[in-house]
Amino acid sequence: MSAALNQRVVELRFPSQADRLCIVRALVKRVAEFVGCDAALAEQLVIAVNEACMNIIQHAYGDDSPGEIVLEIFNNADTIRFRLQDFAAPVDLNKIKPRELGEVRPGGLGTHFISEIMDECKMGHLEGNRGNYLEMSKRII
Amino acid sequence: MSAALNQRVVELRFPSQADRLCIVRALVKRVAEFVGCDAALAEQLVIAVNEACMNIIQHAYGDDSPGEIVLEIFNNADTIRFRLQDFAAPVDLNKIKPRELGEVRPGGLGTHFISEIMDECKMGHLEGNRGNYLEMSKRII
Amino acid sequence: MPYNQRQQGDFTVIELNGEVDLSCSPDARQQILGAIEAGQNVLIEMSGVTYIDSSGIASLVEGYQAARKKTLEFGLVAVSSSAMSVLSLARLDKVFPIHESVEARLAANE
Amino acid sequence: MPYNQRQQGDFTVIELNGEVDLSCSPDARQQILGAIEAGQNVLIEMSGVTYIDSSGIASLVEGYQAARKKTLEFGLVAVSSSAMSVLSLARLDKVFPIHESVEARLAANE
Ligand SMILES: Nc1ncnc2c1ncn2[C@@H]1O[C@H](COP(=O)(O)OP(=O)(O)O)[C@@H](O)[C@H]1O
Ligand SMILES: Nc1ncnc2c1ncn2[C@@H]1O[C@H](COP(=O)(O)OP(=O)(O)O)[C@@H](O)[C@H]1O
Repeated sequence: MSAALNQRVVELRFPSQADRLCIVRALVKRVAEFVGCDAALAEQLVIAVNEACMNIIQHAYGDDSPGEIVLEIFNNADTIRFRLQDFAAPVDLNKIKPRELGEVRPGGLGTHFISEIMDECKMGHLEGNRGNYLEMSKRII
Repeated sequence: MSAALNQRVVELRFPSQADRLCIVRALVKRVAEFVGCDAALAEQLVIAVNEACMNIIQHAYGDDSPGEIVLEIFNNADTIRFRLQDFAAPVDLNKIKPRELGEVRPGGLGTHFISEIMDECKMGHLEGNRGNYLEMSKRII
Repeated sequence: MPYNQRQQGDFTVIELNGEVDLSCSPDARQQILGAIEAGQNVLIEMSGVTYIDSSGIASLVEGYQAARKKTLEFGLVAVSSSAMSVLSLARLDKVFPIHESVEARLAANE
Repeated sequence: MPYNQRQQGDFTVIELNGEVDLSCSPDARQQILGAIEAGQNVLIEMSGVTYIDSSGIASLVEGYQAARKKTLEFGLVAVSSSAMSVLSLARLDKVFPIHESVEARLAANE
């Protein structure tokens, strides 16, 4: 394994459609194993990336204005990093918060899963308001 | 499954490095299943795409001038189609031929595998000599 | 109906399976709520669930809440390890009644 | 050595396994040619090969040819079904001596 600083392992592009999520999960699992994650960590990373993609599909694009999603996966010696991009209208970053876990209600779990699993998350708007990005990283050792 | 004419299922981008081939294979297998191929056909498609990527890594780029490879996968009701692009120097299309299978020698198998497995193959130069493409398609029903 | 469903004792058993994600959780939701709407006690058999995302979990929460309103029973049985790890992440492993098997739940009545 | 290697009867048995592709076939090639260079009859155990590409097949062809030159024996044993389908595609399933197991090959000498 190369210990190069922040090499990009692969990039996947797919439309904001729920049926593609199974493909995204298979890719994330394989890449996680490739960079040295054990099976349990790979499973967690699959969950976090899947939820982040769901949020882009459901909230950033919505049903009415589908678009493309770009997933880049990077690694260095001790960290795996995911960068998601969408080209939807810039989202209100203050609206993105998990529900109170005390409450038992159907929604609001995705962002909780992501922050529970990942070490770092950063979200923002692409330059020129072309869309949004989400970066998530996790130590693998 | 959508029967849309020639929808693009996903696009993968990766560097021309042999270590990425395992990720490409996992993706192709999952996408082949996704579009409705049975396990045996998925295995064949994995072989063909893997060999085509190997050829780009070894022959189009070579060890001295690595670069990016783009794999797009399309499908319609009855066909799966793969489009590979590289950004290497335009290759001499006449040089691309399988060995005589009568001969037992180590090389020259990749192009044979590809033409054996696929229904159609088309290779050419990208516009402006920016690189090369290979399109391969296979009926899935 | 997208998922196998059978009557066993006093329960309607719905067998979720495979990857229960955003592409099929609306179907799961509808089938679960349909059974509760029909006045059934419901057990969700989950041994064949290889993956479940937050939308699948949300369908279970909706089923749980709808059953409560009608004082019907709603429980999960034979939860696969990958589904269980998502339930734990959601802190719902202590909220849902979870049984080892349909038989184990039925035996508890005797 | 990247792959397990053992002596069994008159043979050096090399156990290829996993995905034998361009990223590791140079290692397989070197190990195979090394054993032949050392004057060994070689059997390649392939039950654990989940994938083999044309570069992996090429390493086998090289081993076969090198062994012939030295009138050594070179064969494949316990070929997994995915490796076998690649050998057939290459029309090499009738070229290589293929045995069910190392034991089967050894028994043939008795
Ligand atoms: N990528 C996104 N784009 C826009 N809004 C988002 C995005 N991700 C999350 N949100 C907002 O944050 C809220 C909480 O998200 P989440 O915890 O995943 O639960 P849910 O998707 O079930 O509502 C969402 O309801 C939405 O308003
Ligand atoms: N993508 C490519 N770019 C340049 N040359 C290629 C490409 N694919 C195949 N070739 C040429 O065709 C020949 C036959 O290819 P192949 O049958 O795959 O066998 P091998 O790669 O083992 O030589 C190669 O040796 C090479 O000269």
